[in-house]
Amino acid sequence: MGFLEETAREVLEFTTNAVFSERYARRDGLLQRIDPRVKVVSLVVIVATVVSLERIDLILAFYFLALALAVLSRLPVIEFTKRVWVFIPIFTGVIALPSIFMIPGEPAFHLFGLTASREGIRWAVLFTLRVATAVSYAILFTMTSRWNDIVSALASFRIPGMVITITTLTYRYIFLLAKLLLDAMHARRARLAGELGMVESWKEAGKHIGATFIKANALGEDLYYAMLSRGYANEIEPLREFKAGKVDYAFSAFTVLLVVLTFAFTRGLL
Amino acid sequence: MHIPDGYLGPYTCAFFYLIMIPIWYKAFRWLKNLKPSQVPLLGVLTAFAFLVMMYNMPVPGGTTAHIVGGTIIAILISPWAATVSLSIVLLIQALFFGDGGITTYAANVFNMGVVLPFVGYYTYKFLSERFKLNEVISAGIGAYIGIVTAATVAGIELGIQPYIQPGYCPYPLRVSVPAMAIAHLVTAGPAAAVVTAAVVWYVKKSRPDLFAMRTIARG
Amino acid sequence: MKVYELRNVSYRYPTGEWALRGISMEVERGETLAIVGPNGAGKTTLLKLMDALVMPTEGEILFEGKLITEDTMTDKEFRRKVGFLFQNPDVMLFSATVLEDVAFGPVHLWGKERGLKRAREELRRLGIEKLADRHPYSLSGGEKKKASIACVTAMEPEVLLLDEPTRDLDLRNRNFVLDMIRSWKGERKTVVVVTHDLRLIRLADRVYVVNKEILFEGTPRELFSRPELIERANLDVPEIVRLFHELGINEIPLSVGEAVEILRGLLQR
Amino acid sequence: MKVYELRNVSYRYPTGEWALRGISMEVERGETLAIVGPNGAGKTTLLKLMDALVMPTEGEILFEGKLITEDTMTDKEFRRKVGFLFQNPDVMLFSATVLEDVAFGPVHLWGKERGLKRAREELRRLGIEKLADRHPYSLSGGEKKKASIACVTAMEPEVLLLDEPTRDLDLRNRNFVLDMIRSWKGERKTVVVVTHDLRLIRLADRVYVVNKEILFEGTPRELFSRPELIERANLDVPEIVRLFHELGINEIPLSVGEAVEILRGLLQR
Repeated sequence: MGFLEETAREVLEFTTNAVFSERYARRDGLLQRIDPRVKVVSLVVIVATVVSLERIDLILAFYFLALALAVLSRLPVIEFTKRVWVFIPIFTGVIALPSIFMIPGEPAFHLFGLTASREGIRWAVLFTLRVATAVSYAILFTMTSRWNDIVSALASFRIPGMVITITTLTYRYIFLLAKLLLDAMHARRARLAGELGMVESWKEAGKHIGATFIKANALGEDLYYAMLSRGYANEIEPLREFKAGKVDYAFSAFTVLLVVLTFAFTRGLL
Repeated sequence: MHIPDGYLGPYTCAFFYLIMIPIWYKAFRWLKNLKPSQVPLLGVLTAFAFLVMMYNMPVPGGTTAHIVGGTIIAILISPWAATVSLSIVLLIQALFFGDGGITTYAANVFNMGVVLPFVGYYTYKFLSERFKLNEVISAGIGAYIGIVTAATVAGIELGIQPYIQPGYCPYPLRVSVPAMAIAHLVTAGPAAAVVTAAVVWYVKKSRPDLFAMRTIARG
Repeated sequence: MKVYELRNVSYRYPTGEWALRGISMEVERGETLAIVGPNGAGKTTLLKLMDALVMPTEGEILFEGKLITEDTMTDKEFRRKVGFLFQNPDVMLFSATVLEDVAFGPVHLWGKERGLKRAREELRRLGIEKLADRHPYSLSGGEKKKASIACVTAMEPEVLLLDEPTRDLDLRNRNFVLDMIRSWKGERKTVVVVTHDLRLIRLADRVYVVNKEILFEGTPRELFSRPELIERANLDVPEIVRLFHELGINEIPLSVGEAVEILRGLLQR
Repeated sequence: MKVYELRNVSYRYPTGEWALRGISMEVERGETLAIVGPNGAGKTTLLKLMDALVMPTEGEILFEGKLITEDTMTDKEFRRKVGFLFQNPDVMLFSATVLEDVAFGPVHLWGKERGLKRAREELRRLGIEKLADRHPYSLSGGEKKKASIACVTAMEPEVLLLDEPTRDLDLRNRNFVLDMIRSWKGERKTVVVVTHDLRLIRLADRVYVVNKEILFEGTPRELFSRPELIERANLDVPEIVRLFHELGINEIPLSVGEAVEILRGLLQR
């Protein structure tokens, strides 16, 4: 049952996060005003740049830029930072720590008979900071964008309409199925004296998932009829239309400049 | 199994984006085989796949292990449907969860949305058709082999980093592959096998007509 | 003029079970028709047949004198004229915002710009413009029902098929729906409503009792005067009707107001 | 003796919204208690709190004088004593057969053999042994409800928490559920029922009107004599009660039988 309860909790956290995201996405800040298409492209370009950087000082600069953008977008900086570092998976630490001792090089300090190297420490800092900076930009994006804007932006990138339709429906019905799953879990818990064994809990999970599949299936059927009744012809068209304005051009120019300067700098051209 | 940003170097990331382009093209083309009534259904089933993937257990030395709905969707509809579903699920997870990454998105889709469902599905098909093995057991074994293979592939992707460009995942193949593989052999693998077998058994018993749906979808 | 004519219609589920057998039925333009019957009587299937979402296994259905065929399924004109309010609002609200859901039908009919305008208008008309940007997940049951009504009415249908429209609603929201139906009645729209709700049945001009086949056809008053039929249809007899039966009063009151008048008359004597 | 004691209990959803605020409530052993209120009033959450499925954000809940804690969630004794009938039977039934679902609780309590025996007994007692091998998916609405009742009663609970047990049922099945509750009342079991159904409210010894907080506590008769409260609770006033109000009769009839007697008395005079 631990398995299922864990799942339910995750689902709740997800919905909570989604609700929070929407809340900040409605604020009147810098990134909220930017065309989602520009934002998507900028996000990908900036994160790719961060990932390819090998200098701690430059990554740190990008990290602070992310914080500055968070402030300009009226995001609560403390919560933003917390979400970034909570999102950095525990295993980043699990990976980073031992490598301090494993990567050979000039000894820095000794612990329990192990020798930490300067190279190891440098690597661990570089690695963790890079992950954190990349995640910061992703979260910056999610906290300032609304889901239907993101989907509309994807649609304008020539992603087939059917994929957009499926994505829209997915996002909508995650909430509904999550609620059903949570209720089913509660209904089981209400009749469960004690705890389930591990294999038994997997089997229970299998039944839950099977039942959810059948419900999802029935829902899919009804959904089709409801859509057909209103003139559905294979696709849901996103309604949002974007017009790039001054802010968008300025932000695009800023991103391009940022990336070009960074590369020029790392290649020793500046 | 989600590889976050910063674990794979830029070359590896670009490589997988290139690999994925023709695969996505093929998968999106496959969607045209769906009847109008099956499009909403696939939307709801993708939501279902998303929920199935919610449960993460940390794996020492690797990233995460969890059940992936890929084999289930591959068996119940088609491996191409699983590719589309998982691409959408991983996109939502990367954008809203920080689960997985943006630069590593293509690599993650390749592991969980291509390797996993195709290996799982063809193992299942091979066992149940050639060896006349019980469909439920075949599905379980398929899911097991699918998830372990996908994890091994992820381990290889991580493990080649030190050889390509230092500064990303530091562990060489001899560490990363066993770490990912063993974690999935002993934890997520058996869980996925039992869950997948249970789902197939359950659906076969309660809605055999849904199994008939596959032939239509593959049309 | 007849809006619908069903001739000996039967429908079999893919599982092989019969949902409906030999249904013959007519719906006049402008009338409000109630369809009642026990759980599993095939009432929802009947509405789906009328909305050309599924095709009859046997028999034929005429809409405005024209036969409904597979082509009707994707016929724009038909889709505009006939609106279907599903029982479960969750299947009607499938987009990321209420506005997009309400605009879904109109956009298919009239294109993006006019469709969106129509959707906004309809939300305003129903007094729920504040829901436009909300995600369907965050709506209450009553708000969901109102939003799904807007989805249907935004297409300006002439015929409304309603599947248990007052179910799962509390009093206030039920009243909203009843008022809606009254206003459609006033506008001489054709309304076919599947329901268990007695207040709704009383609004109807005519009632069919269905349980896989047609058991009764007549006015609500005729229906309430036949307790054996009501029992067969597995319906509640309205309390005031039961009260009058037990008091041995011959008249059948259709509302509390009527009952008050009749009893006042008797008490004054 | 008090079965439940809620002291200033509040519950906040993970989204940050309050479902319930400052609820203080007592449930006596053997009483039938109805909880009524509009949609979204936190009634289901209240039952979940009483069944130790969720923990209060603030305040405390005592069951038989002992504080409910996280440990209560997995406490065998507590799970046996308290049964929870969910509103939607689909969330209670998802094994391959009805028998397996009904046996789920008993098997975990008493082991496989005795548990299965108990489950079979219970199916027989409710007259649904023919459903034992059926898959829950293939059941009708009424059969599902009966099967889910068997799931709960197979554990021989002393306290029953019921969430809208008559909702979505037709007359015959609603009567089955009402008879069930009457028999529990007769056995002096403690019943806490969340409902909109007036027939059910009339069965209760006591009623709480809840809308995030407690608005009223008293007998059904007291509730029906206060129309302003009923409106605030978003409830239907029973037709016969409205009839009596409008006729200016001071008595409040709780059933058609009572109304017949009162009116007969008046008519004979």
